[in-house]
Amino acid sequence: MHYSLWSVLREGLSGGKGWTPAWRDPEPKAEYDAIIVGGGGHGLASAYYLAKEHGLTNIAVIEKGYIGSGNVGRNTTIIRSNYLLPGNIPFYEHSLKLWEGLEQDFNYNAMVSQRGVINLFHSDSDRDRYVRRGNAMMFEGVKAEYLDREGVRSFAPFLDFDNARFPIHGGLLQRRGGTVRHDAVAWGYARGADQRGVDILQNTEVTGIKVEHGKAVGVETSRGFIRSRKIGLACAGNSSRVAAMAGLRLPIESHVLQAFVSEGVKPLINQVILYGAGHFYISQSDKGGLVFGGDIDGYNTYAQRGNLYTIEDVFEAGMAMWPGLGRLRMLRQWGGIMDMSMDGSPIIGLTPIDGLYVNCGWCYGGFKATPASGWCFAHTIARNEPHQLNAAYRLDRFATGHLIDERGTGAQPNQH
Amino acid sequence: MAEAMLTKRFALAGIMVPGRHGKLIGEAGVTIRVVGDIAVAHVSARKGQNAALLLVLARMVGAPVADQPQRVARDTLSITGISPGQWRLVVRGHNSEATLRAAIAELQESAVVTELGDGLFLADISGPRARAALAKGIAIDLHPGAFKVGAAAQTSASHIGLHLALIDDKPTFEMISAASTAGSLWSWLTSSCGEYGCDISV
Amino acid sequence: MRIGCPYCGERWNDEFVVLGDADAMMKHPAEATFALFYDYVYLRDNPAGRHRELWYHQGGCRQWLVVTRDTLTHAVHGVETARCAAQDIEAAS
Amino acid sequence: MSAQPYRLATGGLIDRKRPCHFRFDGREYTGFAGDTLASALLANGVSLVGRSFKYHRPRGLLSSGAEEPNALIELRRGAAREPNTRATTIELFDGLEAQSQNRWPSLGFDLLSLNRWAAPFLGAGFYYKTFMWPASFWEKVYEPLIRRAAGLGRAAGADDPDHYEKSFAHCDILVIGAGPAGLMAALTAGRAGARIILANEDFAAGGQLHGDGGNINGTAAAAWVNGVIAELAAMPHVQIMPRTTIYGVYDGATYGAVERVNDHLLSVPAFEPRQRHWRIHARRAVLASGAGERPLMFANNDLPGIMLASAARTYLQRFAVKPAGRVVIATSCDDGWASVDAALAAGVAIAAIVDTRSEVDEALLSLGRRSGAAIYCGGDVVKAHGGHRVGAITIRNATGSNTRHACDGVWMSGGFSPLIHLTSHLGARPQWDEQLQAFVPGQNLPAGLAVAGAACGDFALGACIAAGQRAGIEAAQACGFSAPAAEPILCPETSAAVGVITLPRTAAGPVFVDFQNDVTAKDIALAAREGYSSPELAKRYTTLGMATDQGKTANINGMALLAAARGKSIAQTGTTVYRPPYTPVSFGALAGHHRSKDFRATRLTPAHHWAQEQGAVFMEAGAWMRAAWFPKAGESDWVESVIRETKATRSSVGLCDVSTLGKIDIQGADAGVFLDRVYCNTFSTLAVGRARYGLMLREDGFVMDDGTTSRLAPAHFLMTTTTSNASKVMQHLEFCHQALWPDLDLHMVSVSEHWAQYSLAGPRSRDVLQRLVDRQHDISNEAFPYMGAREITISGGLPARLYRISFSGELAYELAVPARYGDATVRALMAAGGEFGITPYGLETLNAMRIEKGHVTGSELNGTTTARDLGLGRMMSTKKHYIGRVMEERPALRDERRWQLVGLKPVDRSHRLKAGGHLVGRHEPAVTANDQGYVTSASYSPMLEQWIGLGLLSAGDKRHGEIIRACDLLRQSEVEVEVCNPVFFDPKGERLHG
Repeated sequence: MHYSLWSVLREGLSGGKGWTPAWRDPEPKAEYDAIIVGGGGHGLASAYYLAKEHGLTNIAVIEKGYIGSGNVGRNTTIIRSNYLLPGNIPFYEHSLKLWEGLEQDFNYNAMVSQRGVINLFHSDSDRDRYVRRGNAMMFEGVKAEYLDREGVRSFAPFLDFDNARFPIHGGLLQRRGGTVRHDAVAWGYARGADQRGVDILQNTEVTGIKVEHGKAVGVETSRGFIRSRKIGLACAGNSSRVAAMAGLRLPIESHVLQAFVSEGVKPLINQVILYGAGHFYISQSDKGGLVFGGDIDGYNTYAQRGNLYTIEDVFEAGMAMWPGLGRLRMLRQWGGIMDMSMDGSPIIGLTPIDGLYVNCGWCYGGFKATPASGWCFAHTIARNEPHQLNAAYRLDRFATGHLIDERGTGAQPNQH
Repeated sequence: MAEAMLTKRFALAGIMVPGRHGKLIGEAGVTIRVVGDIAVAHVSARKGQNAALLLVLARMVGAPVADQPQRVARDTLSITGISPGQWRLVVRGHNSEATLRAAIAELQESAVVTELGDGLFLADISGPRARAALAKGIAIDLHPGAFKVGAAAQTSASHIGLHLALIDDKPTFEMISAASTAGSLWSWLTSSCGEYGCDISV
Repeated sequence: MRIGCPYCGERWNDEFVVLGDADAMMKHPAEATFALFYDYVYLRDNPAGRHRELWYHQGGCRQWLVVTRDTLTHAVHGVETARCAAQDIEAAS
Repeated sequence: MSAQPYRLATGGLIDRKRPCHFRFDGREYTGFAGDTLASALLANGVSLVGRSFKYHRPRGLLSSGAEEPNALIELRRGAAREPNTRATTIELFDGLEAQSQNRWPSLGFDLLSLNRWAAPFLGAGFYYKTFMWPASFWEKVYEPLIRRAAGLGRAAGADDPDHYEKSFAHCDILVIGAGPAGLMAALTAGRAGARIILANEDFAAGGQLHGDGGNINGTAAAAWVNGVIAELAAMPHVQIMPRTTIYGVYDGATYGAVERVNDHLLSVPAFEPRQRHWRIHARRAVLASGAGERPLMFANNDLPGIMLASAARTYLQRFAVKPAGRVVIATSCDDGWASVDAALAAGVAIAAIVDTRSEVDEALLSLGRRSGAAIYCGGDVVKAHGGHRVGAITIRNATGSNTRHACDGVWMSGGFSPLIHLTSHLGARPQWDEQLQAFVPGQNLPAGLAVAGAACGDFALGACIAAGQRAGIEAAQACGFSAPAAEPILCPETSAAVGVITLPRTAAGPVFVDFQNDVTAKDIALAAREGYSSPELAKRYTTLGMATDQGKTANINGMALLAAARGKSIAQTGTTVYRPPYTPVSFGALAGHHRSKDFRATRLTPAHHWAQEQGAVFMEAGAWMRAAWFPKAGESDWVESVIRETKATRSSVGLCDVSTLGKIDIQGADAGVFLDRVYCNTFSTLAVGRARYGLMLREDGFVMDDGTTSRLAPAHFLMTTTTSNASKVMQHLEFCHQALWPDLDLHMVSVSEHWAQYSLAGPRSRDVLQRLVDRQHDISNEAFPYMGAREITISGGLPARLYRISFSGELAYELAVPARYGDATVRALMAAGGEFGITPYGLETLNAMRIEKGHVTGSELNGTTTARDLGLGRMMSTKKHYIGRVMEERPALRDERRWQLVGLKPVDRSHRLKAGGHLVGRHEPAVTANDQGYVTSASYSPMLEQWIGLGLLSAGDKRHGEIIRACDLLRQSEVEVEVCNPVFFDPKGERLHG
C-alpha cells in the first residue's frame, strides 16, 4: 500500500487494522534471473535498482538472518560526499544525490537530514590536506566550505577552543552532508523492491556457489539449490567467506568498527562533527541520542563486538573535542564487521568468474554509499560491465596499481 | 671534562616541584624520589653469545642474571631485562657516566652496547598507596604476589611508554620513561597520587 | 582481549600493533616474480575461525609475535615469537 | 508542610539522625541519609516524577533500582547538570537539587501531553510513512519540531567541571552483585584465600534481602549482611567496591566497571575524581546480579502509584516509606503475595488481590483472606483509572465480570526475569526456560564466568544462598585454592518468583510494554503484522527496549507479545541480544584523565625551555611541540620572521632544533646487507665516516620514508627517519629483521630520545662549530667534506656526533649530543655564534628553505607517491632486490601521466600561492576532467622574494616552463603559475660545499 498522510490518518481512525506487510515472505523459486546474496542495505538497494532501472523483476535477495541485520543497522548514519580522489568523488556525489530524492522515490521516510558535516583540522598540514580535498569536491561541482577557527566556533561554540591539546584551526564544511535513519533505508529498499516483484528470502543461508566451466550457475542454500546465471555478492564483512565458496580470494580483511549512542537529550548539536586529532565523529539523532564512533579495533574479526581499549579511545577523543560531554552517558554500543580493502576504497565489479559479481571493500564508508552502490551494482549486473561511476572500483586494480588510497597508508587494511 | 663545560639539564627540570602535593592532611600515601643523575646503556647479546653475556652481567652485579624481565642491582648499577637477549644498564648517582663506561668496556666482547644519551628520567615511587596510584595508569598486575621484588616490566601509563621494576617490598617501584614526554607522564602521576597525598623529593 | 607475550606475560591488546595474516606476510618471496609478490602484498587469509596473525608488542618488549587467535570468539590459542616462526618457515622450505 | 508524611515511624536502613534537605522542581523537602532520591520523594508524598517520551504521560516510580524507566530527572545544576538520572539510584545527600524533565511548562501541566489524543496516529513507525511531502519540509519544518519534542533531559551545555580517572584491577574472582548469592560467593571464596573484588551497584550490600527481610542462620537479614561484609572487609585480599557497576564483559576475562566515587556528595572533594572507570581482569567471575520483576500488562498500567511489588516492599522495608495507603496487589506468581504481610505491617490497606493464575496455593489464599482483601484468582486487571495517580482499578474475575476497586496504589508482579545481561555480552544467546517462564543464561558463557542465585533462576532465598556458596567454592578451586565443603545455611522457605506471563486479554486502553518509550502492546502487534517480525526488527521498528533503561522491565513482555502475534512460542521467537553497557556510563569516566591538554602526551625536545625563553611560537607536529618561528619585536606576522631568519641563515648562520628526527642505531655484521634490503638505494658500499640520503619504499612500491643514514664504523650505522614516521619505520625494520630475515646478525635500538640534534646552517656554520668542537677533530672542508659523518667530542670531551648534511641547501651541519646536554649545547652554540649574528629559526623557515631547495617532506611523501614521482627514480637500484621493487613495476606506477614533483612560481610575483589548490591548464575550466594535480606545499621565499610552491603535476617533469593555473576554489583564489624545476635556489648545490 502507498504511504501517505491520508493512509496514516485513515488507519489511525480505523484502529490500524488495514496496515499490510511491508514486504512478502515468499517461498524461493527454482530459478531467478539474478540473485543478490546479502539482504543488507547494499543488497536490497541493488535489487531495488535492478527492478526499477533495468526492468529485472525475477530476482531474489537471499539473507541469512533478517534484513538489515548487518552494517546498515549498525553504523553512525552519516552521509557525505567529501572525498578526495577522482575515483571516489563522483560516486559518492551520485550517492548523495540519490539520498536527496530517496524518500519520494521509494515512498518511505528514511529521514534524510542534510544538516551539514564538518571535518575539523588542527594543524597547517591538516589544513592543506582538507583544502586539497575541498578543492577536489569543488572541481566536481560539489559545494564545500572552508571554515577558519572562528567559523567553526560559530557552528559549534561548545568545542574545546581554549585548552585543547590539539587546537582547532578550522574545518571543512559540506552542508549537504548529514544523517539518515539507517534502519529505514533497509526497510524502504526492501519494501520498494518487494513491490516491484523482488523476492526477499530471509532466514535463508547461502551455503555454496555453483560454478560450471568458469560460469556461475546458482547457489546452494539452506532452502535448497536456486539456479541463476547472475549472482551478485553484497556481503560486507562476510565477503571473503562467501567469495571463497566460489574459490575466489579477495583483497579484504574483516574488522570490527564499534559505534555508540548516548541517552537522549534535548537538541545539542545540529551538524555532524568529525574530530581531526583523534578518531571521533558525532551527531545527534532526531530522538535526541548522540550517535558517535571512532576507529576500528584493528584486528581481524567476525565477532560483532569490540574491546575496551577502542571504546576508551573513542571517549577520550570525544572529551578532548567537547568537554561538555562529560556527564552524558553511553547508552549502548555495538559493532559491525567492516570489509576493509587493501587501499581503503570499495570494489564493485566483475570477477574472473562469469556471472559472478562482487560488491565489497566498503571499509567505513558503506552506509553513505548505499544508494550509489546499489545503483552501480545493478548496472554492472544488468549490463555485465561497470558503469562509469564504478569503473575505478575494479577488482583487478591492485594488480595494475590503479589504487584509490585516500589515506596513503598502502596495503594495510587496518590503517584505512 | 665535558661536565665542567656543559651542564646537564634533567628531564624533569622545570616540571617537578619538590614538596607535598595533593591532599595535605596526614601521612603521604605516596613518596616520589626523582633520581636526577643517571646513565643508561642498551645491551644486546651478540650472535651466539647470550650465555657468555649472562655470565659477564652476573659478575657485574654479583648475582645471577636471567634472560627475563627482571632487575638485578648492585650498588648504583642495575641490569634489567627488556627483551630476549637485551638488557638495560642503568647507573644512578654522581659518577654515573664513568661507572657506565667501565661496565660497557667489560661487555664489548659478548654484547653490542649502545650508550643512550639519557633521554630518560628515573623516579622511585613508594609508600602504602603506591600500588593504588600506579594502577591508575599501569595495566599490569602490581599485586605483591604477581609482581614480586626484582620483577620488571615494559608497559605504559597514560599512553606513554615506561619501564617499571619493583626494587623492594616497601614497596618501591623504579619508573623510567622518556624525557620528551616527562611532563605529560608527570601530570598523570601527580594527579593519580593526589588523593593519597604525595611527597616529592630529589 | 589479552595476548600472552612469551617474554612479558599476558597483556591487554592496547600494547600491541596488528599487521595481519602471518602465513601470508612472513613468506617473503625468494623469487622476484610479480605473481608471488601480488599474493604476498594483497591476498591474505581472512578466515572465520582460527587465524595465525602478526602482532607487534610495541608497548612491551618490541617483539613481533605470531598469535593464533579465533576471529569468531577472540580466544587466543597460542603465541610464539615471529623469530621462531620464521626460523621454522626457513627450516621447512 | 508536614515532614515526610509517608515515612514510617520505625525501621529501614536510613539514618534518621542525618536529615538531608533537597529540592525537587524548586520545592524543598527533607529525607534521610540512606534514602534514594526516589524513596525520599515518596516519603514526602511526591508520586508524579516524570513524563514519558512520546505521549508525555504522567509517570511515577515503577521500580526501586537500575531498571527504572520513568523516574528520570535532571540532577544538580549549571555545568554539573546530569540529565536522565534515575531517581531510584541516586543516593540522597544534603543539598541535592533535582528537576523533572521533558515537560513544559511544568511536570503537573505538560502541554505535550496532548500527544496522547493523537496516539492513534502516532503508532509504531508512523514517521516512516509520513512527513514526506513536500520534500523540503522534512528539514525545514517536521524535523526541527520532532527534534525539539524528542530528547529527554537537557545536557549542561558547559564543560564538565569534575575530574575523572581510570584504574586497572586484577583478581582471582570478581563477584558481581552483593545480594545473598554474591555475598555468599565472596565469603566462601574469600575464606579460601582467593583475591576477590566484590562489586555492587548499590551503595548498600544485601540486594533484595532488604526488601524481603527474613532470617538467615537465625539472625535478621540485615544483621547477617553486616556480618558478612565485616568479615570480608577484614580480609586483606578482598576488595569491596560499593557504588560500582560492572557494566560490560569484554574479551580476555575483562570487565568494565564504573565506580561512582563521589556522586553521593554535594561536591567532589579536592584531588578526588567524581567517578572512576575500572578495567578489571578476573580469572573467574560470579555473576550474582539477581532478577528483575516484570510489570503486568493492562490498560493504563503506567499510571503513577502503580509499581512493581518488590519495589513496594523495598520502599516499605528498606526505606521505611509507605508508597500508598490502599493498594491492589496484582500478580501472576507467588512472590507477589509476599507484599501482603509487608503492606499490613506498615498499615497499608489491601483492597484486592488479583492473581492471573486460577490455582493458587492455599497458604497464600488464607494469608490474603486474613488481610480482608477481595481475592480474584484467575482474574485480570482490566484497566487502571486516574489522572496523575491511579485512583481505581477495574478487575475482571474468572467468570468475566468486572469490579472496580478504589485504590491509590497497585503493586504488581508478572514474575521475575534473571538479570543475565552480562552473560550475553560476548554473544551467548539467552535461552527460554519454560519452567521458570524466563530467559536464562545461554550456552557459551564468557570464559570464566559463572552465574549464581536469582540471576540463574534460583529465586528462593535458600537456593540462592546455596548457589552462591557453590559458585564461590567452584571459583576458588578453579583458581587453585582449596575451598571448604559447602556448609548448610539456615533460612526460611520463601515463595517462588516464577510468574506466568499473562498477555492482556482486553483492550480497554493503552497497555504499556516499554514505559519510557511509550511502546504499547498494540505497537508490537502492528510490527508483527507489517513484517517487522523478528525480535530485532520489531525492536527497531517500535523502539522497544531502546530507551535509557534499555527495556529492562519491557523486553520480556514485548517478546511474549511478539511471539503471540506470530503464533509462536517465546522459545521459538527468542529475544534480542543484550549489549554493553548494563547501565549507562558517563563520557567522563570512560575518558578519565585524558581530556584537554592531557588528551595525549606532549613531547618536548631538550631545548624546549631555551626556545621558550627566546619567545618561540610553537606548533603541534604530531605529538611534538616545535618552534615554528622566533618573532622579534616589531615583526607583525610569521612571514616577516621567516624572511629575517632565512636571510640571516643564508647570509651567515642559523640554528634549528632537529631533535625530533627519528634515530635508529643499527649494528652488526649484516647491517649493511639489511640496509640494502630496506632502502631502495645501496648502503653496504657506504664508506665509514660518510652519510647518504636513503629512500625507503613500502612493499607495495610507494615511498615510505626518507632520511640520511651514516656509517660510524664498519658494522655500525645510524639511521635517521622523518619525525612523523619514526615509530612506523622502527616497527617496519623490526618486522623485517624478526619476521623476514631472523638470521641476519643485526642489533637495532631506537635512540631518538637520546640525542639532541641541532642543525647549524649557513656560510658561517663551520666557524661557529669550530669554537665548540675539541681541537683534535679536524672539521675543515677537506677533512670533513659534504656528507661526512663522525663521532667527535665538544667542549672538552663531551661525546657528540657531527654530520655534514643539509636540508637548507647551505653549508650545514647537524650536531648531536646526549639529550641531557642538549640545553647547554644550544646555549653554547648561540654564544659561540654571537659574533656572526647566529639566528635561531623554526619550522616555518625550515619549510621555506627546503621548498627553495625542492626537498620533499610529509606533504609530498604522502603515501601515494613513488620515487619516480618525486624525481628520485634514479635512487632505485637495479642491481639488488629491495622492499618495494617488484610492485613498483606495476603499469600504473610507471604511467607517464602520473603526477610528478614540480616547482610552481606565480607568474605575477605579487600573488600568493597556497597549498591545497588544484592544477589545471591555463585556459581550462576547473573541473575534475581537467584536474592535473595540486599544490603540495607553499611558502614565501625570502630569496626569490615571492611566494613559491611545490606541486604534483601530471607528467610534470616534462612541463617546466609551462604556465598553468593553481585553483583554490575553496578559498576563491586562482593563481597563474609557471611550472619549473623544483630546485628554486642554488640549483647546482654549490653552497653545500662551501
